[in-house]
Amino acid sequence: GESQKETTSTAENEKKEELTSKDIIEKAAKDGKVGNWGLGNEYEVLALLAKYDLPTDFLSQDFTMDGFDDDSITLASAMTYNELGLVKNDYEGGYGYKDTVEYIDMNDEGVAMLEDNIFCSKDFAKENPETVAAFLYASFKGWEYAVENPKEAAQICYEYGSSVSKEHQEYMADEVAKLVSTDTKGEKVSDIGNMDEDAMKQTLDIAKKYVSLDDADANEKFQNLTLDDIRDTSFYEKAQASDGKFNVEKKKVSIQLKWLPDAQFMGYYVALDKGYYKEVGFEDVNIVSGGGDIAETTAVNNNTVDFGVTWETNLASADASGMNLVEIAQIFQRSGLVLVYKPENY
Amino acid sequence: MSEERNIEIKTRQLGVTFKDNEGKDVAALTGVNLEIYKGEFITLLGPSGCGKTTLLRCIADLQKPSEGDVHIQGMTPKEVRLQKKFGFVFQQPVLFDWRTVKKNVELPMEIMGYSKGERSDRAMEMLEMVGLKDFANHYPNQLSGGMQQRANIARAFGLDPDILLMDEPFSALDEFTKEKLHEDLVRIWKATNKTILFVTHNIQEGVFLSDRVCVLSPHPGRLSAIVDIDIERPRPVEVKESTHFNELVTKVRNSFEGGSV
Amino acid sequence: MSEERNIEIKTRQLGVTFKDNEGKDVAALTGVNLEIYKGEFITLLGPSGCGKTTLLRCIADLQKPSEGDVHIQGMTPKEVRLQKKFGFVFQQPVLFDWRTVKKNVELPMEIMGYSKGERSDRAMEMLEMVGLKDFANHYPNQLSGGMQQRANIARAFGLDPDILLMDEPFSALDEFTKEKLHEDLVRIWKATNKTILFVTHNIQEGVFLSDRVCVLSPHPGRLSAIVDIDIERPRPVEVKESTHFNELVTKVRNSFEGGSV
Amino acid sequence: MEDKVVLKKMGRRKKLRERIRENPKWQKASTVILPLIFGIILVGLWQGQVLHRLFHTDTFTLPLLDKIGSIMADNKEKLLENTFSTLQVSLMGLVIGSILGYLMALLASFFPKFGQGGLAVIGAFASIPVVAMAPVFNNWTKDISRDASFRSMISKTIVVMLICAADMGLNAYKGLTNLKPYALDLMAIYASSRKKIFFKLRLPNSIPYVFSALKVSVPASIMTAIVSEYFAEYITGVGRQIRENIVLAQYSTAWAYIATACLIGIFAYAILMILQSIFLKRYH
Amino acid sequence: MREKMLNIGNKKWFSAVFWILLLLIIWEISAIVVANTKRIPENILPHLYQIIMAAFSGEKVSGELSASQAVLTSAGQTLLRGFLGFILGGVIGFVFALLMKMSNLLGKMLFPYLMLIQLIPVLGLAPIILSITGDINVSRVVIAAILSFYPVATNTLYGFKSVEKEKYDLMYIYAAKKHEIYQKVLIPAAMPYFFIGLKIAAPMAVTASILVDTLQGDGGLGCLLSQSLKHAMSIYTFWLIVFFSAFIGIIISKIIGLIETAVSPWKRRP
Ligand SMILES: Nc1ncnc2c1ncn2[C@@H]1O[C@H](COP(=O)(O)OP(=O)(O)OP(=O)(O)O)[C@@H](O)[C@H]1O
Ligand SMILES: Nc1ncnc2c1ncn2[C@@H]1O[C@H](COP(=O)(O)OP(=O)(O)OP(=O)(O)O)[C@@H](O)[C@H]1O
Ligand SMILES: [Mg+2]
Ligand SMILES: [Mg+2]
Repeated sequence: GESQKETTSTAENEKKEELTSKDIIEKAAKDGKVGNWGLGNEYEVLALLAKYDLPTDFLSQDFTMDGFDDDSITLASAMTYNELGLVKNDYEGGYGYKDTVEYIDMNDEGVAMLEDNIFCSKDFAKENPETVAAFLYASFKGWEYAVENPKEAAQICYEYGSSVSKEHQEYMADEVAKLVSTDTKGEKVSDIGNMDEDAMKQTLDIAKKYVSLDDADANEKFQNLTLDDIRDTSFYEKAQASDGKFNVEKKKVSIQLKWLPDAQFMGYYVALDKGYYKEVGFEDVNIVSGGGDIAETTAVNNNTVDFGVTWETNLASADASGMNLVEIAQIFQRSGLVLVYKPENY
Repeated sequence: MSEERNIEIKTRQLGVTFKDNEGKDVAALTGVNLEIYKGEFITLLGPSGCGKTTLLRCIADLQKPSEGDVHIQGMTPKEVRLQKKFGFVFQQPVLFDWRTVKKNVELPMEIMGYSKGERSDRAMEMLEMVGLKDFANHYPNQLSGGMQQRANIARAFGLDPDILLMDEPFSALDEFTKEKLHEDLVRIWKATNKTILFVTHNIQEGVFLSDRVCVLSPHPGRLSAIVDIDIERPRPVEVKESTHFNELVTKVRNSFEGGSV
Repeated sequence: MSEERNIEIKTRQLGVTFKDNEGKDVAALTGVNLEIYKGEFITLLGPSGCGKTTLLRCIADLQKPSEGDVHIQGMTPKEVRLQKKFGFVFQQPVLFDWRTVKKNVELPMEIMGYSKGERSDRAMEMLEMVGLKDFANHYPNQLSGGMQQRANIARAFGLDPDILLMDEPFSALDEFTKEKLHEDLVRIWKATNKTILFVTHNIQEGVFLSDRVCVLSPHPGRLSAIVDIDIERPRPVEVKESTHFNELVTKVRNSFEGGSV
Repeated sequence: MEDKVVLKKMGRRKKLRERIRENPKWQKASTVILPLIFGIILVGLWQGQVLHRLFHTDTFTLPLLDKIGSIMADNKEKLLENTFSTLQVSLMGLVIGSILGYLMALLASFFPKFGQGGLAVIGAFASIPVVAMAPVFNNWTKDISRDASFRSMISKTIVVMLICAADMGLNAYKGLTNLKPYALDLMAIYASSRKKIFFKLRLPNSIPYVFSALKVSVPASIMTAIVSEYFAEYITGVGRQIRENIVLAQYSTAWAYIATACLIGIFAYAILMILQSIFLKRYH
Repeated sequence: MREKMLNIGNKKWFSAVFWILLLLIIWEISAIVVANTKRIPENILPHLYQIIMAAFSGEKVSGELSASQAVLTSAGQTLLRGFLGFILGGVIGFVFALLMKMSNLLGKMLFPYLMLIQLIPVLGLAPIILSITGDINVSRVVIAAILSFYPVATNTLYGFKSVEKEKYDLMYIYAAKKHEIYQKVLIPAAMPYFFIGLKIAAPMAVTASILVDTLQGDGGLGCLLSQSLKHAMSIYTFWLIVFFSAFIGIIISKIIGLIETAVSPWKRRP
């Protein structure tokens, strides 16, 4: 089959240039070979399929990119800072496709949704305003440093019990830095953590369209959510305006990540490593790794941890079902999701 | 034997009915009226399946009578059982696989709260009596059929119950062992003034050992005759060749009605 | 009996050694040389634990001898077993709980491939013989001890094996049933010219039934005497009261060496 | 005097109680009634939020029953669809796995030491965590079919199968070999073939053990099906729904699916119990 | 000839060697097939020597650890939790069986629910357990225990129920107290069944402890497993974990077998 594939791909080589993302998506959808992990990651893909009037079905990708590798999925979801790297690079664990693969970027397609943020419970924010602001201040500082020195940040993550190989860590750090410092339109942003009105609105709108909750009450509440229900910009502003002096109410705090420890969360590790948290008055900041069955929203809601990293959609649906959580900063300014494909398949 | 002796066990119109597979009632025992004196050695004889085991089980509170009742020392079987006054030798040896022969014999003594040393001494004594001293540390599945039954007997003798119920204890044993155990049994019985209810198929054995022989008949199981055995004690083995002994044996045999079930 | 009769079973220096818990050897049987003629009724007598069951098991290929060997019709026990020539009545009734009495009796016939009708007829016939006709549809745990043993006997009789090995089949039975089954056994034996090896503790029984009585002695188990029973057949029950019968019984008894194990 | 009357009364009352207790009809009915009573108490404690106080939890993580019920009622079709897919996987895995385990046990009973090795191998497979097996089988079954839903089902079934095989293997082996003393001797005397020994002795002897194995495998098969759904290629099944909803913090909906899983379990268990009462009628 | 085969078949060493060889052969044949048809065979089925090489390679895959080191370090955490959970589950299972045996009423009431607890997925259970215990590691042990107690409970209960009537009769005659009946008859009689339960529960406990690693992502085989599956490190780490956990399962069941023969001398037939 290998050689046959090659001949077709060379024959269609010239035609390939003219292929638009619409063609690719249409073909993949028709073959039933669009992949995503589901579990709250799928809305951008659904929005994209809907944008081209295609049926919103997709295959479930497992942890690996094996499905993409063996062509059981021809248009596969990938995070720029993770799976895309694995597909392209040939270090340990990578598939080594280099630049022979191409991808469709959600930001370009106008269906981007915002990912990693920082949130806490409304009660916690109300009772510990200084703590929240101080935490943001130090975390932003950490992120700032990480964005400027991704290599060093990767090294720091690697040392903090990361289970990701060094090369991949470095790749991740580079890509994450881009997400933190570029917005959905590809423009540089200067303020880390900024909660951009438009981008957040777009995220919520897409979510409302594609998230369908089985719980009728929750669903209704979800549809009626406004941005102001799920975010509070005051702490961000306070942190931005601060001189770095805080009077923290709680000296020991913890933050639960959305996934296992790696450069996706380098800002916090850098802040911890460089002592930024200590500088603002914390005795101890515990970074709890996530990626587990206890979702970060649950952990924050039942007070096991103080802060959490999650995505806007998750936060909104959690609030809709009765949790009282609030976003206090938006770290990733653009969507990290792309749909990767091998051009020879089209 | 004086008539003023205390009645130890008394059954009144005792009846037991089982259900068979189709749910029909099968009478295993009906209308049994039996008075057993304190210190008496009494034998139950009867064809296979006539209800001997069932009668023993009723007395020992292992089986609830369907009709009538049992009184023992003026108490119910249950009360007597709870006072640990029964000893029982089952028809089939019930030995625990995971205990050695000696440990099996010690079991009831453990429950009665004998001290460790006493237990061990007594168990060895009993095993010596039944000729199993050398097999004390074997497990039951390493014994022959007769040896298992002897271990079973040793266990019952290890205790000193008021009432000893023995269900065909010696039928798997050879003549010599049997004769020796007859002697031991009678000796122990005399020394401790136990009341003994003994089941056997062997008329000679029953006559030789007992004060009275009760004959049960089948269809349904009931008490059909009681024969007094008026042979003086102590009874040497030679008594078995006496005319009176043989007359009694014949008398018992004749009181059987029909064959087996 | 004529000396030219064929030898059916022959053991040569047969010995069996078991290991006890401490791994020491225990000789259950040593140097047994025995010749059994075709069509003979032979009884094994001996104190409990002397190796009777073990000897039967060696002949039936259920136990590998540690020494010596067994020849049957010029074949090994295994070959004979595979030709389905054995019948065996075990000392303990081995009945399958999940089968009714009748189904238990039918089991070997099922294995031998009898037709359904034949199986059922024969099973009922055998159950009638042992007096269990009314209990055909009961399950084993609904039977008394003696009734279980009778079911066990019925099962062995249901087949028609060349060699019938019976390990204390009648010890749990009452006199009447026993006498009836003695009669049946002898009748069947005569009619079919089986070779029968019969284990019992009852000297009278052994003498009454057999052509020869083999006495085993313990420590270690060995053949200590063989007594020819030269009583004419057919033997009516009254023969038990004859002087010659009693002489033979005494002769056998005297050939015992010492008591039980 | 009065004491005696009281005693008599007590005696009678006790007799009545005992009579009820010994009544076979009550014996049968009680196996249904008693759990039901417990269930009603549980429902009361749950709905009355006593459980929540006991477990220091809130109605958010452990939603109230009426809420769960109303979600189930609202999503009947979706629920049924997912239930069917989970049931299919667990049932197929259970049946194939149990047969496989039984055959393995059979082999082990024929060649004891030899076959026990085989049992150990199956046991080893069962010790590989479902989380690890699921993706591997996903990969292995990729070539089976072009239809993702089909191959995904196969791979889930294989996982369930292995788990059930181990359980059945161990129990059945015990049932096939734990025979009455002399039972094998009896069969040897009749020179019965291995086949006959199996059908007449070992098989009937093993039936109670088979049921004791099933009592473990039935819930295990459902649980395994649910876990393997987390990793499956094709998104369907109760387990997958639970996970999706937990991620979205929709605990009420997740519990609706958990309740469904429990209902499947109860249903399967009830069937098992009925089968058991039919098959074990003869075993006293 | 057949006789001989049977004899060889019953030799202990042969059985072990046979099965191991058979597995190896099947594995290698499949590995060759995979190697010739797939682009990245190690994701599907690597050669055994590759896995062995990965086990001994010193190359750092995670932090400062080589693959084997990473597996062993994580395994330490996981197995400790698994072990605690297993012990806890075994004890709870045994106690439940005992309770259900002691009280018929309780037994009938509870038994169906014990099975139901098994069915509540960890996902639903975890947050509740966490809110009860307040500590993620304690929760992990508790959940591992919950997932492994049921086989022990059912099998032990079955063992209690398998005690023959005659044995009860005997104890009844001695008017043995309830605790004596349990101590001297029921518990020893149920031991073989208890051990079956343990043997079935052991792999479940391993599985469960790996599963509960992922409640939160701080270390343990489960986390390493999902990381290596995600190709965040050498895929051989994944294969090492698969082999390691199977190995642990076998070892545990062997150990349980040894304990069983040690505590039941009457079964040791020469
Ligand atoms: N499996 C075994 N392990 C160890 N020793 C055994 C085993 N089976 C039998 N023996 C020993 O072998 C000897 C003979 O046993 P066997 O069963 O042949 O006696 P028997 O003559 O049939 O006795 P009985 O009349 O009591 O049935 C006994 O001492 C017994 O302890
Ligand atoms: N559990 C039971 N279910 C039904 N019938 C039973 C049960 N137990 C005993 N029987 C019946 O009760 C009758 C008497 O049995 P029992 O055991 O008392 O006889 P036995 O006199 O001891 O006989 P044996 O001398 O053979 O031991 C028998 O007919 C038997 O079938
Ligand atoms: Mg009886
Ligand atoms: Mg014997």
